[in-house]
Amino acid sequence: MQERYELNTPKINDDLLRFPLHTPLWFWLVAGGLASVLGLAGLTYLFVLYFGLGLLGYTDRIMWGFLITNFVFWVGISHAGVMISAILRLAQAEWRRPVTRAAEVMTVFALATAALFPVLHTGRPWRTLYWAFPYDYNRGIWPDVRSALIWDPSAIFTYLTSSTLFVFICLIPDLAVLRDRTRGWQHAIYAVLAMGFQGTSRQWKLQTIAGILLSALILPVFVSVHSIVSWDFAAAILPGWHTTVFPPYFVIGAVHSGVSAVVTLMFLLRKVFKLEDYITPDHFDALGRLLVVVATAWLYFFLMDFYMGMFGGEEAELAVWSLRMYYPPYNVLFPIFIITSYFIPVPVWLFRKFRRNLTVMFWTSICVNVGMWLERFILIVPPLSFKQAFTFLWQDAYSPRWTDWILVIASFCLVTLGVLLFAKVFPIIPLFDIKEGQVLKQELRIGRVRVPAVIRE
Amino acid sequence: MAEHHGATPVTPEEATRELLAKTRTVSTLWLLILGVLAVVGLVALIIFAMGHPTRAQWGYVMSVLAFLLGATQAAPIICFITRLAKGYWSLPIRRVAELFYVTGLVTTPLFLVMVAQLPDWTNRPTIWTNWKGGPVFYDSVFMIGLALTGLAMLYLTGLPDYAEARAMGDRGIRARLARGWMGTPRQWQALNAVLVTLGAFYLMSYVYFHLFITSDFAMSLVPGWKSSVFPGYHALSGFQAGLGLTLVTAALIRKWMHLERYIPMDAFWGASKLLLALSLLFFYFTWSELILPWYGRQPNEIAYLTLLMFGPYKDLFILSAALNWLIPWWFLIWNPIRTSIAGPAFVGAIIVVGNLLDRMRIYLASWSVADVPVGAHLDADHLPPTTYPGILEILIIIGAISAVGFCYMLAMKLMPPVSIWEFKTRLLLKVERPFLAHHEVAVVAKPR
Amino acid sequence: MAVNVRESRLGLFRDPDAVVNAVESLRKAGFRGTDVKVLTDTPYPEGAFGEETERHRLYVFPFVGAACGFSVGVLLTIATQIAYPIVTGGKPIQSIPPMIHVIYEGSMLGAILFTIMGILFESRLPDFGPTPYDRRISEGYLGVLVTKADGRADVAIVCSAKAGP
Amino acid sequence: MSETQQGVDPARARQRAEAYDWGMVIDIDRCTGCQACVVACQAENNIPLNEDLRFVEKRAKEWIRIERYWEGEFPNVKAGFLPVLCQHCQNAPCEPVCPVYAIQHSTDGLNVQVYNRCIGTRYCANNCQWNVRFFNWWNPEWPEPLNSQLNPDVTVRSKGLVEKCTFCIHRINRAKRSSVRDGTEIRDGDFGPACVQTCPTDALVFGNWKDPNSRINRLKGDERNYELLGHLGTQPNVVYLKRVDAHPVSEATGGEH
Repeated sequence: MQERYELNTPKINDDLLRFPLHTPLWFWLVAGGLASVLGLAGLTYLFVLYFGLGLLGYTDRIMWGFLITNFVFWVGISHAGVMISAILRLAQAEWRRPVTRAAEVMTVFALATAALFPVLHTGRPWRTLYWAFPYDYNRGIWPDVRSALIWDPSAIFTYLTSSTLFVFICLIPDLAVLRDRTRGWQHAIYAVLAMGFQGTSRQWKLQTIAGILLSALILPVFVSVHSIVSWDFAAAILPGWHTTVFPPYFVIGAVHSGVSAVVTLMFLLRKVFKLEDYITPDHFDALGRLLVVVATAWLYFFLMDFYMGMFGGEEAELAVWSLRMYYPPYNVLFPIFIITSYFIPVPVWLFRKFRRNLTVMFWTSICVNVGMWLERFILIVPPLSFKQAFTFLWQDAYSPRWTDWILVIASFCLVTLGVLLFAKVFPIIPLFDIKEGQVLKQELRIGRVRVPAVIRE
Repeated sequence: MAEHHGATPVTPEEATRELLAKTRTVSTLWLLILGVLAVVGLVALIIFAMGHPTRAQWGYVMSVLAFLLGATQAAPIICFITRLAKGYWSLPIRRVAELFYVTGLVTTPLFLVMVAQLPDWTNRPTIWTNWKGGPVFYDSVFMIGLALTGLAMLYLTGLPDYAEARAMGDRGIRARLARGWMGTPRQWQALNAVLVTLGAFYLMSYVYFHLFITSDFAMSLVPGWKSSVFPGYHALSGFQAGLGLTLVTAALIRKWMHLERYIPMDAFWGASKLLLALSLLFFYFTWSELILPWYGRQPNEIAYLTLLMFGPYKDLFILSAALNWLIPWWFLIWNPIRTSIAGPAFVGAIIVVGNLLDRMRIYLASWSVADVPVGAHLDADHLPPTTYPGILEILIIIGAISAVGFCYMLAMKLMPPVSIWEFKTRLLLKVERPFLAHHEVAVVAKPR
Repeated sequence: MAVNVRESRLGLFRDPDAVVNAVESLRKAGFRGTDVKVLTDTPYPEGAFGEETERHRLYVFPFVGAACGFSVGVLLTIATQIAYPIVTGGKPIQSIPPMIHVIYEGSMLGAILFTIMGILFESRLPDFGPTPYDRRISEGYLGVLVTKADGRADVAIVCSAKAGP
Repeated sequence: MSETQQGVDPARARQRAEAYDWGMVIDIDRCTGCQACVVACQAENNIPLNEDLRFVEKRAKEWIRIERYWEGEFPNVKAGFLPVLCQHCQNAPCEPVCPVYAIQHSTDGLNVQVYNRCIGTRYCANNCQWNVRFFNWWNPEWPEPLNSQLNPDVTVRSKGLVEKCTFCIHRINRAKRSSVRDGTEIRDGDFGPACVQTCPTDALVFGNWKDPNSRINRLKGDERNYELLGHLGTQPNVVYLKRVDAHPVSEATGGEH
């Protein structure tokens, strides 16, 4: 299944270390551009901090809006890293090799951006930072463990530390290669980071075990983080939110939008760093097949939420669903969301020809993520503007202001900048994984056909 | 760690001859016992029905039907999943799982009996319209469709094996069933395509059928119960029990029919990882179903939570949670247990029993309040007492399960316990090859 | 455990079969299995070069870590609720389900942190001393390192040389 | 709440603290929708001015608001008024969701909002089905003459935190302190929140549920009583009395009998 080129070690080292060791001109332009957008966003946020949250688009009923949608979106994207690397490492799938580190790095930066947003959207963020964590011993004021908003920081803190350390542990062998290839101050830094990694067979055995054991440990954490994010909404007794399907629905939605983000990331990596030998159409083919299964599972859980909304027959639930489907502006956003997240990409992914065509995969993955961003918005905001029987008028829809848009766009720039800087300092594709692929590559001759095989002791 | 223990590798011809011979060694004694038990169960059902039992007592028949719809209908699905994901470890136990497609023959009649027992449907919360025939018509059509797809899949997977039997000179029913299968590459490609698409259809119709069962036979009966994760939970615990059932049957067949050389330990090792994942998912779904009503504290939520979990069926809930999650999780995380045959099989048996108890908890609770008038609210303090089984109910449960066993044994008389054509693909794909002078390494091919 | 560079000998080879012969001849020359190490730039199938690696006890770390994390989680949740007995929403002061979430996160954090410490400890990583290493190993060469070469240093060099560049 | 110099006997203090369970009865039949209670509440509790921009932005802060609804078709239409304020529920959905213990249920039955603990996540406001919790989007400021006549007993809330009707807790505490200082018992109806005090038609009645012969307990006996959104099971402390329709709209239009 794997198109096997003849790659020998020096060629692998040269190709994958080209970007960390020599900085092309465009790097400075792109990094500068992204940094300036982030500076603008920082300025906007200081503006909001000084004058008050009134500058954002919130009203008295719709107290959560764009920033929380963005938080759930980025936590969703961050889950793809663990989903791809952990499950594929456990299943020993051959096509995981160039994909794992890029996905895990996206996990770390997407999660860091996501963790920023609940702090940005609270009224007094300087207090949120230290009151959410249990450290206030002298005044004896502790966080209330019964609240879903305390499960959130504990889950995201666990997930952030464990995925960052996971990336570092798998990075050590490549740091050793970098240490051997650099001189002067770069050599000193890499030598310290590589901690004297020699490459004895014992260290390699522990590296492989570490990959599998940490994936097995991080997988439950990944499921629990997004379930707790979904309990932020499901714990409230609002008619559209209080459904028990939210945890699996959010986790599958996270995997769906996350894996599409990995497809986008891999396309960009291949295009920008010219890694044609390493990220081959095979990887997009396998990711496309995985996405078909994940998207269908996501549709199942969405329909569960939809059926059970109609099931009870309570006028509150029916009102929220009719608001989502028939009233402006949701009656325009709802069909766009359904079509872009399922009914455009999945039929396209069914055909091998499209799965192996990179531009088709790139645009369908962008389309999925647009749909999934809208899905979170349609999930979160309409139940807030629900009209009780005794109130007179409906809350009209949430109207985001320019401050909302800037903060949302800045989050995309922050993640791209993070991944770019990481790729500048460390190799984005694990060298030893690709080399191991070459070592284990075998050929089986069945009749006249040469079937690619792999050593599986 | 593949098994190299001395067993001389089986040559394809020898495998064909031996596996076909196995179909004649199906012990008629066991066939007789299961047949008698099935008939006793049927008679008990007729006596039970004529005794005009209360709806609460019908809960036992419904729970054994839900168990069969869950475990035995889901067992063949692992073949489709591993075929889609090119899971190499499952090749030996695919036939053992596929033989469970015969459950359609038992569950369809039992289902038609139960559909008739539903209370009246006027303005009851349901996913169908207000029409009393709603659940009766749609569910029965779906049930029959599911059973027919299952039987079609059973016939298709056995097709190459019938051709082998015809080639070995068998003139009986199997020759007629082979119907012109020559094994040309075009036929193989068509077979694979059909198996994947029909398997996908079977999987999806199985999952959505569980939505209909749970909403018609459980959630619509309990006033105020609206848990949207429940259909997913019902389908998933069905998968888990299906995989457990496959492992138990594979271990038994391996021992009784001496198939040590055909079903290696790899199959159990691969399946145990999947079983561990499914057990953790079982806990995850149960937890998401428990935390929300507990946190919401609305009157109807507290009522159905006490009815289902902490009220009259509290001990059933604790027992089924322990059997379905705690024991499998605690057993399957240890490597030595996973890399053995007895370990996963034992855990599979525990999960199957746990699943039956879980279905009893759900359907006894929901059928015991089925007669509450539609508009009334369930009150958490005075819930109906636990209904204990009588002799008839126990006989019906044993009868239904042994009826499925009877059909399974019949199917085994027709088809070899390990599918010949998949065993040969396994021989083709896996080869021992020296690596670096004196190190034996198993090389596994990954066809595109 | 910094290996004293003076004592050890490092031979570099290009193809794996030469390494297998070298290790075999070194073992025949009487060096213990654990003294001979093979330095590679990518993980080869276990025991491919005939050297054997000692048992590692990495599987103990996650359980110890999970236990510590669990106890910290339990202490944190129960102590905070007792220290601040505020009635909220008619829920009991020690409400079990929410505590289970925080305790679960704590134990998973403990398990992962201890596993990472275990990996670093088991592979003896943070040793910044002078280790016998050659830059070309990361370029694809395979190194055969004999740690306790002591008096028989010459034998070690001969074996590695005989096995070819 | 401490006694005079010789210090308080803890058992007596707890017994006194649990003697009260403040609640309110709102008689819809009496309410004319004059909004006097709304103005009194905003004057008493230093609520920033709700200019028209706040209403356009849908960010007007009204701790008690009059919800108006219409009955009947256009020629024969009758307006109905429903004062809605914090119901101080016993099993309040807003309390367990606050991450920093900013909302608690006090021993005397009040849903207490601690301003300096609140960090403004606004989860409680989302979870309240009556939408009676409001968030300070802007820093409160008053034009020149008004900023000198704020109520000293009530803190002025800064931007970034949630606030709601507190049954004028400063009046409750003053009544308790004076009853302790003078050794007298609080009699029913000798004090009440600002809205109860200014209601011209006595539609709002404040009292102590634990006092059996208090006026609100008598009014609760009236068969017209119901709880707003009672089906949510949050046991609110505020009870409403239905409107008595001497001339039901359908009859006025000569509809069929």
